[in-house]
Amino acid sequence: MDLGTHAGFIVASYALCALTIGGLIAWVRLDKANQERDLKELADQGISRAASGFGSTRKS
Amino acid sequence: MENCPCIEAAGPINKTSFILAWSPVLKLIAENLTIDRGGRRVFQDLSFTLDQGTALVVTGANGIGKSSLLRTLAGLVSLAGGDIRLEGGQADRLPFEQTHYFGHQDAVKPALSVLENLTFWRSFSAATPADVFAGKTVAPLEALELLGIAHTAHLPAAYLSAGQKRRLSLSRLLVTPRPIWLMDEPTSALDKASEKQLLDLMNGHLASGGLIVTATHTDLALDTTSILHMRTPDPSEIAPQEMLS
Amino acid sequence: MTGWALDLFQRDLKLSVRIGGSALVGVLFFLAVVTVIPFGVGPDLNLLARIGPAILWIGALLATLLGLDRVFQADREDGTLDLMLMAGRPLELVVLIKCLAHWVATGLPLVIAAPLLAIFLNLEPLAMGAVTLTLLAGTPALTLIGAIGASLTVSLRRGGLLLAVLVVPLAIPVLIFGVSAADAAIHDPVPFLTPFLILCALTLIAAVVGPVASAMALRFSAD
Amino acid sequence: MAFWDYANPTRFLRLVHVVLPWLTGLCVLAFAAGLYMSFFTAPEDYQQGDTVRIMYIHVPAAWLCMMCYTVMSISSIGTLVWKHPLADVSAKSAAPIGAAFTFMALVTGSLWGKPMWGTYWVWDARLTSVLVLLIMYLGLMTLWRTMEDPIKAGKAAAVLTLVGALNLPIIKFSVDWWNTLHQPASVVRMDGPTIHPDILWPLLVMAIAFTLLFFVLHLMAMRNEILRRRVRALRLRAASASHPGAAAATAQPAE
Repeated sequence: MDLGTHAGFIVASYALCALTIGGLIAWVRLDKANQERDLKELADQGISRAASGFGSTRKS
Repeated sequence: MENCPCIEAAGPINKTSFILAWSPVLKLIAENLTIDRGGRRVFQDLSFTLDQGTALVVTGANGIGKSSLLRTLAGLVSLAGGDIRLEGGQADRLPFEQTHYFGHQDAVKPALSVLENLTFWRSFSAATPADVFAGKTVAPLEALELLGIAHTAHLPAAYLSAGQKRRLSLSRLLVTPRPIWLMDEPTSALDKASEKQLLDLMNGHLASGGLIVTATHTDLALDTTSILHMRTPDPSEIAPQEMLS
Repeated sequence: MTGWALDLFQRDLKLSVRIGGSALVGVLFFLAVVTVIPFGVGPDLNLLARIGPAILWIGALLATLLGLDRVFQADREDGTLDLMLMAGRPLELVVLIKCLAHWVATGLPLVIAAPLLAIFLNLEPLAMGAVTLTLLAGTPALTLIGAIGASLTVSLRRGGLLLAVLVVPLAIPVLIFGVSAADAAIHDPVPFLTPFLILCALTLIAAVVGPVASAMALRFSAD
Repeated sequence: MAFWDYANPTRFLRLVHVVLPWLTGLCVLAFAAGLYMSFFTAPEDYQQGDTVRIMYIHVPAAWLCMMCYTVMSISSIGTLVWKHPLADVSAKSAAPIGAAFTFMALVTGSLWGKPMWGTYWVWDARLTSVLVLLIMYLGLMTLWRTMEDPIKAGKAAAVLTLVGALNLPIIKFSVDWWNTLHQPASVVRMDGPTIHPDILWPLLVMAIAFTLLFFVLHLMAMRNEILRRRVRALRLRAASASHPGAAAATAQPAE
């Protein structure tokens, strides 16, 4: 697989794309961890979702 | 004619008997204060002295200038005439730098957490040294606990109710020792139970040798109070040169 | 002494970064201004390269000024400003620290974004470096001078635009020496250092005049 | 789409939990196939040589920013017209992903342009419109960040998104016109070679891979947004709930 004279640009653009997608994935996973930690912290303080009105139905 | 109430200093109502051994006697002296706001003479030649451990209750009709008097004592309004002195206070500090102002606005930043708000004010407001005023100081968390909002310590202040914001603002007075407390309608947005708490704190401050100047309509059961009633003077009392301005 | 100064700095920084804060809005405004100009001027790269430094500087000036009206007004609205006047701390120092926090939150991102935007204006690396350096030295002056306008208009409801109008004349020297320093690096009719050092001097002067004037204006605005 | 019937967040989260692993698997497969094809089977371009391979990520990324904005526009209609509770969650979580894809399209476009035109940035009609789109995405994300209450922010962002959607064709047209007005025709057309099947296939596979990636990220971001709203709701309740352990000295705050 020879990338020809402008190989640098091809590699650069794929690398930057990989970086951006990697950044997106990291952001999503990090955000999920943060929210779950906050939820656990709230649960520890005894504030559970039992009576929360946010669209949750009784049986869920 | 603009109203410019002068004062009638009625004697202290209920002087408690016990005398505490306080550090050098603190005395807040105001001599013929004169304030103009927006070209209007708010009040003129208003004088009073306030001894340590007593509370000055400022009464009078709405708009008579009670809040202006408190803001003047807080150094927020420039004096047209007269002088404010704190005898026995810190020599290199102005009187209002040894004063807490508990006004209508709570100075609470919604984006910061409750604890962050409080710890900022503890380190930002310069405390009065112990030799001048031996007021007890409380750690931030303890102050929040005292006022029943400790459970919101790590929540953003935006989530607090009006009453809770008032109590956060009140806790600011507990974390930095300053002899003078200026309290403008302190009981507004507070329920009966919190009002009781407020009285305990104010009496505690008086007991430890503090001074309080409060403008209020509800009669507060403070230990030692003197009354400053502000009323509009009848025209005869106005000095002649007043007519020209 | 530095305990309270550091806390004030951290508080202001936190406020501008969190929800409702104005940290990144300045950079976005900067990007918008720099992008819009070629639509007016046309996509001719040589022309853009010639006026590139001027576009970046004017964009930075506008972004700084329009972000400044909240520096004191936010505190005045909830009563914090009153308490700061009573806190017994030197007001000039308080203003300087608030300007520093505002500069780090909005000014510094502009300097960091400048090279990126210079690509849109087809600047060569040398010109890019020069503009970024001049912006680094000049944007603090813009913030400090703008603080004077902010403190003057703190009690007005819609002070933002008036602030810009009041302060633009004061900021013209900074703009002139900023752009000429950047241009000097490219066409060097005059050595780069001369206008650049004057620019640094202007910033130092602003660091003194700004806080003193703002503190005075804030005291008058209190009642 | 059946997808929107899951109005109830809890059921939606359960759906995400079920669908996500499959989507991720498919996405990884598609990327593997796409990358292999674009590097090995696709021929070089007679004029541009190998730099044409950048097209295999540039064009899908450009398609994706348009598709993402479309998803946000539909969500905005969902917020304003159908009052769908999850619509603003979808719009808010799609914005950063859209911005990232737009950034990718810009970067790859610029890197592709360097060997051809000698400079990183040319005010070419398509690149410029994508740049304007990036500013709109960043503006939307800033609007989301400045409003505290998510419901109010949702409505405001929905209005801005729809207004933006209406303006996109106008912007596209005016930029093209502005471009032809100033630009001598010397610029090599951006869309590259005529689409030869060997080149078309990798492009399609990569487009599918990018679309799958978008849906994976979008679902995960929506899940995070739902969790964030639950945290906020619980914290509001925590603040107002009278804390049983209040200090003995103070009376029970009857808030």
